[in-house]
Amino acid sequence: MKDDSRKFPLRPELEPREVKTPDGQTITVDPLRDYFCEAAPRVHAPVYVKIVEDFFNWARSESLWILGFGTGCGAIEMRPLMTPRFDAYRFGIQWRPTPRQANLLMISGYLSVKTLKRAIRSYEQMQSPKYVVGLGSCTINGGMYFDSYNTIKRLDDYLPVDLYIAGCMPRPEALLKGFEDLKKIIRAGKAEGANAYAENFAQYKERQKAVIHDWDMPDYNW
Amino acid sequence: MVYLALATGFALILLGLYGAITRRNLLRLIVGFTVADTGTHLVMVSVGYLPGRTAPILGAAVPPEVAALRIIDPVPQALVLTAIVIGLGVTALMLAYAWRIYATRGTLDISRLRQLKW
Amino acid sequence: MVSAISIIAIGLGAAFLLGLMREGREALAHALTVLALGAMSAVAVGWLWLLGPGGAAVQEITTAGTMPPFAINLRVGLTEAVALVMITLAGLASALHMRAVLLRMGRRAMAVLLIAVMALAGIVMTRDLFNLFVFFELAAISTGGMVLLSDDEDALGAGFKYMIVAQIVSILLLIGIIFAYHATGSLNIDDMGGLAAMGGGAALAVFLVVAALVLETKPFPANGWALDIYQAAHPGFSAILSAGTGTAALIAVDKFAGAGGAALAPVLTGLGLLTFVAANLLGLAQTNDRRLLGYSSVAQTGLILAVIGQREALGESYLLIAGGLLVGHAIAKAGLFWLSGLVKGRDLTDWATLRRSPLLVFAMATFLAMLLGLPPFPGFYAKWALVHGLVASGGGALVALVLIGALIEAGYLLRWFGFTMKREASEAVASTPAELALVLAVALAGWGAGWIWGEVGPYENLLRAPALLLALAFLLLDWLPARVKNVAAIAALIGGFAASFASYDPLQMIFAAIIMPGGAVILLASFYEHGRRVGFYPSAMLMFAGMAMLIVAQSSFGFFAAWEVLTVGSYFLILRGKYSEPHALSYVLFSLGGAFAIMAGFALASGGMANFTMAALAQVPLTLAPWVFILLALGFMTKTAAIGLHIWLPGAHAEAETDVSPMVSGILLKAGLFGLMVLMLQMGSPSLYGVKLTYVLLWIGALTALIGNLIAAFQEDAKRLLAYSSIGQMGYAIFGIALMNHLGWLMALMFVINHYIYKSMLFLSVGGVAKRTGTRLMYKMGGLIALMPLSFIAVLIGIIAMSGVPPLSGFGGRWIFYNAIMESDARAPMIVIFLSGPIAFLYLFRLIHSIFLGQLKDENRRLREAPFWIVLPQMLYTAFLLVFAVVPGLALRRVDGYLSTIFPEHGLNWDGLTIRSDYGYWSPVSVMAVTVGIFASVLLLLVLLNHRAQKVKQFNIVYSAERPFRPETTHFAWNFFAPYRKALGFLLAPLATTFWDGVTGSLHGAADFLRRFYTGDGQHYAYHVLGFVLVLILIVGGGL
Amino acid sequence: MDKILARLEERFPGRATTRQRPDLAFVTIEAAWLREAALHLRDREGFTHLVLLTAVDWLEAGQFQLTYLLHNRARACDIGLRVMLARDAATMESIHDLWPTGATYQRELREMFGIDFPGSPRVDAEFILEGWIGPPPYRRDFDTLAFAESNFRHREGRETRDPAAHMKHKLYPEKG
Amino acid sequence: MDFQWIKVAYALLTLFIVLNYGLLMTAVIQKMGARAGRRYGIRVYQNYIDLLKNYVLRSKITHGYMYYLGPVFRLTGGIGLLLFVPTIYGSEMWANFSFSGDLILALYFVFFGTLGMALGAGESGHPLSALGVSRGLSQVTSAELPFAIAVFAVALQYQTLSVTEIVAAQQGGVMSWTLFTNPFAVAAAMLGFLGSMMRAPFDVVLAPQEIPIGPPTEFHSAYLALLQTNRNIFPVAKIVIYMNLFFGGAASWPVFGIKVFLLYLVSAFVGVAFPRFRVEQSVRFFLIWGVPLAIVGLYWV
Repeated sequence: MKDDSRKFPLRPELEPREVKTPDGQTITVDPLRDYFCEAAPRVHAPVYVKIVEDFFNWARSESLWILGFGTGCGAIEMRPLMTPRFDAYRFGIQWRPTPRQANLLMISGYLSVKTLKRAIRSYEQMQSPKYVVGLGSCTINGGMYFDSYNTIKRLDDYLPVDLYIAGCMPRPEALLKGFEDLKKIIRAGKAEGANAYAENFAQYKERQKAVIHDWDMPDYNW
Repeated sequence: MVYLALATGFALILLGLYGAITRRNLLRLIVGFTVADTGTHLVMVSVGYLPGRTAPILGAAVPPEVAALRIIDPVPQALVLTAIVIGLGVTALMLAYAWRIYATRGTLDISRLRQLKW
Repeated sequence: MVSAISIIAIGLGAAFLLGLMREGREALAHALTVLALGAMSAVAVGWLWLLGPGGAAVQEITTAGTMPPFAINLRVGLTEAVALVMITLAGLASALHMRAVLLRMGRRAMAVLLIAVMALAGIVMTRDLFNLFVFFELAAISTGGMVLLSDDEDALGAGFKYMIVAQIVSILLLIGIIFAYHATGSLNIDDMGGLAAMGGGAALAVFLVVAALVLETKPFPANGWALDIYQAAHPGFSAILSAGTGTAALIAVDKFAGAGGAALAPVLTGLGLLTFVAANLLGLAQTNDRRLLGYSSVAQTGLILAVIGQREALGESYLLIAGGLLVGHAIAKAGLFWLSGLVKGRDLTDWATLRRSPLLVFAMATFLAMLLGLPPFPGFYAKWALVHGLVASGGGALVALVLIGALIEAGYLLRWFGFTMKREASEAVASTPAELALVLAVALAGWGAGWIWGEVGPYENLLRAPALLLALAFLLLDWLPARVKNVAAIAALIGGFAASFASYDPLQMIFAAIIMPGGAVILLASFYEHGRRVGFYPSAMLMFAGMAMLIVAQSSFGFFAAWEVLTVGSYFLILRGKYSEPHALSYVLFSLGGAFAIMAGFALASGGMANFTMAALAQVPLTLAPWVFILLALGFMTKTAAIGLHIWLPGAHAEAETDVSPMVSGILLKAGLFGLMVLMLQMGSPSLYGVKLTYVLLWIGALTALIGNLIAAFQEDAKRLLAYSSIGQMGYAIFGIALMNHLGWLMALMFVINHYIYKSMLFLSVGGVAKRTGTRLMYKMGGLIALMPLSFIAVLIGIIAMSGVPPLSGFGGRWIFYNAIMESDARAPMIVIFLSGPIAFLYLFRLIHSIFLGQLKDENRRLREAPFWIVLPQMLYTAFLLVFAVVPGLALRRVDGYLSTIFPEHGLNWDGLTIRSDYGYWSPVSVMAVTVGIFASVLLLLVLLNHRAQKVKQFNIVYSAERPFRPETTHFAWNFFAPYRKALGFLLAPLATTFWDGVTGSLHGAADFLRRFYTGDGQHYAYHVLGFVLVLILIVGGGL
Repeated sequence: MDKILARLEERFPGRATTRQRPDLAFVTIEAAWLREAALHLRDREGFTHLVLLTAVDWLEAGQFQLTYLLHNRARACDIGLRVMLARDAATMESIHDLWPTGATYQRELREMFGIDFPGSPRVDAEFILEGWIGPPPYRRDFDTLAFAESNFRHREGRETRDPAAHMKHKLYPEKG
Repeated sequence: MDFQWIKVAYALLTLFIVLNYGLLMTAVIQKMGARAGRRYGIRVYQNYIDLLKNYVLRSKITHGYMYYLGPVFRLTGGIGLLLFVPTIYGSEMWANFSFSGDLILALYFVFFGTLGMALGAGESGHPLSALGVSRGLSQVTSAELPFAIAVFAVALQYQTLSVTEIVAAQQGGVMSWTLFTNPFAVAAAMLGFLGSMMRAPFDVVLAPQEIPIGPPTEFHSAYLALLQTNRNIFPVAKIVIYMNLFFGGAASWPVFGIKVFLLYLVSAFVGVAFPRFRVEQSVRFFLIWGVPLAIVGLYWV
């Protein structure tokens, strides 16, 4: 059925190219090496003093900044959280438009392979400590898309998920409960997904590349 | 008499100039100028002419002592002589031009010599 | 000394001898010709020597053993001797120049040449009217003959047209002569004084003779024939025609002018000026070099004719003026015609072949400068004296015409020079050493003439000015390698400063400091250039010399001469840029226009006095003062590129070479500022119709600042951006001095220093970057911060200083500025200047962002830091800015003290570390300390927290979960301030450009339309001549 | 509408016509005539808008059915032109020059059904799928479940319930 | 004036007070905005948590030196502005470092942070950062204009550039505030104030919807924390200037607290009530409304 022999050439803009410099020399530019940082992610140990780390974790848990990235139908379900009815802001939750400033990635529903690529990139561009919450059964086991040729079946293969919120889709109340649980996990110091990702980097990459056949970015998107 | 000559001279000049500026043919043009030259000479002579006097040739008929009263002024006549000579030179040169122009261009029409303009 | 008549005798004799020679001995014949002409020249030079330095009396030569009027007599005075020298030398040089042609054409041609020279000499010397006619006819015949002997087919037509006109002229002359004789009974010109008043035929006689003589000077519009001759004849002969025939005809008119009486003067003046302006206008449309020279000759002759007309008004300077113009014109025109003989093509752009030979370029530049009356040539003194003389006699309108005509002439001549320097050159010009030597000798003769006029005239001899000589010395050094010359130039600047250091007052000191040591710092960057850099150092040093002379000039003449010198030097300097041809032209035209305004202003102020000190500007009568002020301010503001007069600046500064841009921007612009300061220092603020002129200047300054800054914000080209920024900055400076109070001037003076520093620095950095990246378009750069950190630091410091952000020195300027406007009650222009302030921030940020920040491009990945020698001055400036930021008192305090002598009130108080004004206070040291303290603490905090930050590369940015495609599409730089353009773009309508384009366009259109008048038909030319005479009759009919 | 259809019939006779609604009809024509028919409708009848171009896989008949749905703005009516293609030689003439949007539809059909449109711009470039390694996924003979199982790792223990049976069991457990 | 080291302590104390005040005040104002939308709103101490979290983020990246220094410039600009202006009128100690310079220094020091921030954002290489800077500079330069003219009007009115003296001239009752002595200048300046507060209708620079938050797009962790710190100091510092120039200054900390709060509230009120301007619209707005008002104010003097 699937044709594993099919290889995807590097996208043209990523292929090494010969360029003429202003002074007439010809140099080779390899975009993947010249334009992207190649370093691997690091494991960041918690602060040595536990009470300090607990304090920091408390602060982190009370300041969850969600990356505004909606993948599936859950993107719609999350909007009510901002409304007066649910008002997630009062829990220290807010949405940030840039992954650099967010520390919580909500995978809100089914994730196609194509979107997975973007989700991985966004996740990697967030700064640790960072958390992933899978929303809905699709992220857990594919849900109703179990037989879809183009949606991933379990999110934790690809990203270190801290918490799943089951449902199809979970209602905002469930989300709020999920946040409370996440906070507990964080406060307990168990939400070390970023470190897990760095530790098992090779394994994650292998699984990611197993479904993303045209890998067209550096291994780690800083 | 003097005025007649003067008038004739001016008439000749005008006639010559008229010819020179209306004819297209180089030769006619040169003739026009020759006529005008002649007119000029006539004017010069008639300006210098004093009625009742004799030609400015000193000798027995006109002794030098009284020459100043008896002869007409010789200077204009000398001038005319010179002018005629020069006019001849100029005419010759113009003719030479006409010949060269005809030799190189094959035309004597002055309106065809407009290569240089503006 | 042999009698001057031997000139004629030798000419005639040699011509006869040539006629007797056998065919086939052309070389011998040529030798004889040269010998004869040499002998004639020797006699002429001998007489000049006797009459000039020797102080001999005017020689009267009588013939036929009788006294005039019964025999022909000739006269050699100083005027005649000069003319004779020019004619005979022109003949000699042409004979040498045309050697090959003459050998081919044979001895007849040589004989004709000799006759021509002889006849011209005769015209000059003779005092007998009929003899004059004879010589004229001889000249005409020989001219016709020479043309006839030419190979050019077109020349035949031209020659015939010439003959037609010659015929008409001879008829007029003859009739005139005979009536003159009839009226006076004499043919001697000396007997004909006041002839016009005798009535009867006398009036007709005078009229006809004058008409004929004037026709010989080729007045507009009866001069189509002459142009054809100039165009068609061999250039060697055209040289004689221009230098010799024109001179002779003018001398003839001059001789007979006395006969015409006072009524003739206005006619001659009018005709002359009409010819001058019209011929120059028509010259604009020419593309054929010789025809262009023809138009120029006609124009110059017209100008001299006008001078002859103004003889009475000009008084004793008449000879200086007419002679200066005549000699300058003759030398230059002859030289140019000979040069044109070396150039193969006839289009003006074909002259680019000259460029391969620096000596020829030098010669051409010399000739053009002589024609244009630039210092130190005779024409310069003549033009100065002429304008002053005319103003003294109340001929203001004439001055305007003369200056307009001269400006147009400068337009086409310098455009031509631009072609020569910048257009495609096919191959080097093929010249024999003899031809080269000839042209050079003529050029040197021009310099010699300049020396003589400097010595003879009532003004300072510019060729004695040490600064100018020093600059000219670099002409001689031009064969050295550039680096050696650079050392010499720096030494000269530093040495010059050290030598005159003590004599400056603080105002001069500031300018001197940026001119000489400042120039030396910029010159450090020139070490980067390899090779010989022919022409760079003479031009640069000329500019510096002009500046140095300007600031110490005591008299109006010295000031103006320095102004012209620096204009010329900077023009050559700007012209060196690769694509700067049109911009250099517009620069020099605006500058010359401004210079003419200055000249007129000085003339008006001095009332025509020759030695007018600058300090005397203060004594200009109240009725004149505003006009003087306007003219001078206008002139100075062309240099500072005030709004409306600014359109030359962006191109000129942007296209100039890397080390030239800072010179012309950082230093040259200050000349205008200096002028304005001196002007206001002396004249204060005159009022016109109740409006204070400084108030108008305030508006001009404010609008200039606004528009300059605004346009700068929308530039894509880094150097153009800086150039527009200079316009804006100069607007600020003008605003400052126009405030006319202590702090305003202090600001302007600080500005002089600051603008020099940061603009030089920025131009150098941007130039260095442009050198490396090969482009000046900012959006093609980007991300260079890591590759060129030093340049980045320079730009960073530069823009912080320039935008006035504390703690750097620019803030001092702003602070003083606010304090200064507190005192002023002119509120409306202040609003405009407020508007322009923040806009500076826009373009500065754009500059640094687009070049150094953002995305690095593929092709720029391996760039190196800008060359050491370009970076070095930047680092010096950076260090200086930092020092100046902490202790601005270094310079400020002295200036403040000096300004207290001019504006005693509202100065600054120096209270320990704090500077106090009447309104506020400022403590640079504490500002710096507090800022640095806070900055260091915050930085420490950040380093503590983020010291382990991972360094990432340029595409590691969040990109809406995508990744950037290419750096080109990721660098946000093009049209950076698009919304601003949307909101305020209407202010950018290029009104000034449209206006000046309209002016030049309509001039060109008029020229192109008018020249169709010269149809090329000989008979039409005959109509023109007759029509000219008729119109003259109608005009004079009223007068006589 | 009738007149339009009649004229169409007249020019391209003998094909089946379905009147879906008063303002919507489908006309099946030969593949070779499609271009002319489309041009006729576009230029003569005012069907200027290509609403969609889509395909149906008639696996059993061994045919693809292409539908070019055209819309007439002035009359507010639509005509669908249907073309039947053999599944094993699924190539069709490109209409990107008639409607530029056609190129996008054709890219989609190329990717999803494997129908080729020679000459259509970027028709072979990937459209929705990135790095697709299977057969065209919309073909009915493509087994999406098998593909998903071979391509993705599944979570153990997933149960699938038939909703009807599940609800019946839940609500009426007694019925068994 | 001799420098006393105790001033440093006072400066730090001022900084501390203002920082805390700013953190709480912005939270309260945000809460008020939330209440206007019938929401509960953030917790009053939420700003502290966010700030702390950002300061202690574990991983961070840098795009280069200028990127690194950008937030430092920014915060230095904010703190410097605060300390160069006398905070409390009549107190030598709370005047902090205002002996360094007068009003003009404060006006120009505003640009210090702006410039540094723009440079830092520029070096991140993000096109949207540059876009945000472009919008920000365009808008700020025109917003500054009415303010600058108004300031000049005030300076002319009191014939001094010293902030302390300007405040001194406004003592003696509410009616001697510039607000009442020169209402036009104050109105113009308040328009400029709105323009520089980065709130609707002039918040297109940050434009959370179209361009992910403009210049600070790439900033995170301690960089962002520094910027946040500045967000809480800088507006207060700016309001202090306004307060001193137009609203009689503050003679004590409580008065300071109230006045600053009320002024801040103005921008918040306008912000919740108006939709956003595009850049060219706001540029025109300031030129059409702000500048004429300011000119009237200038001639009013």
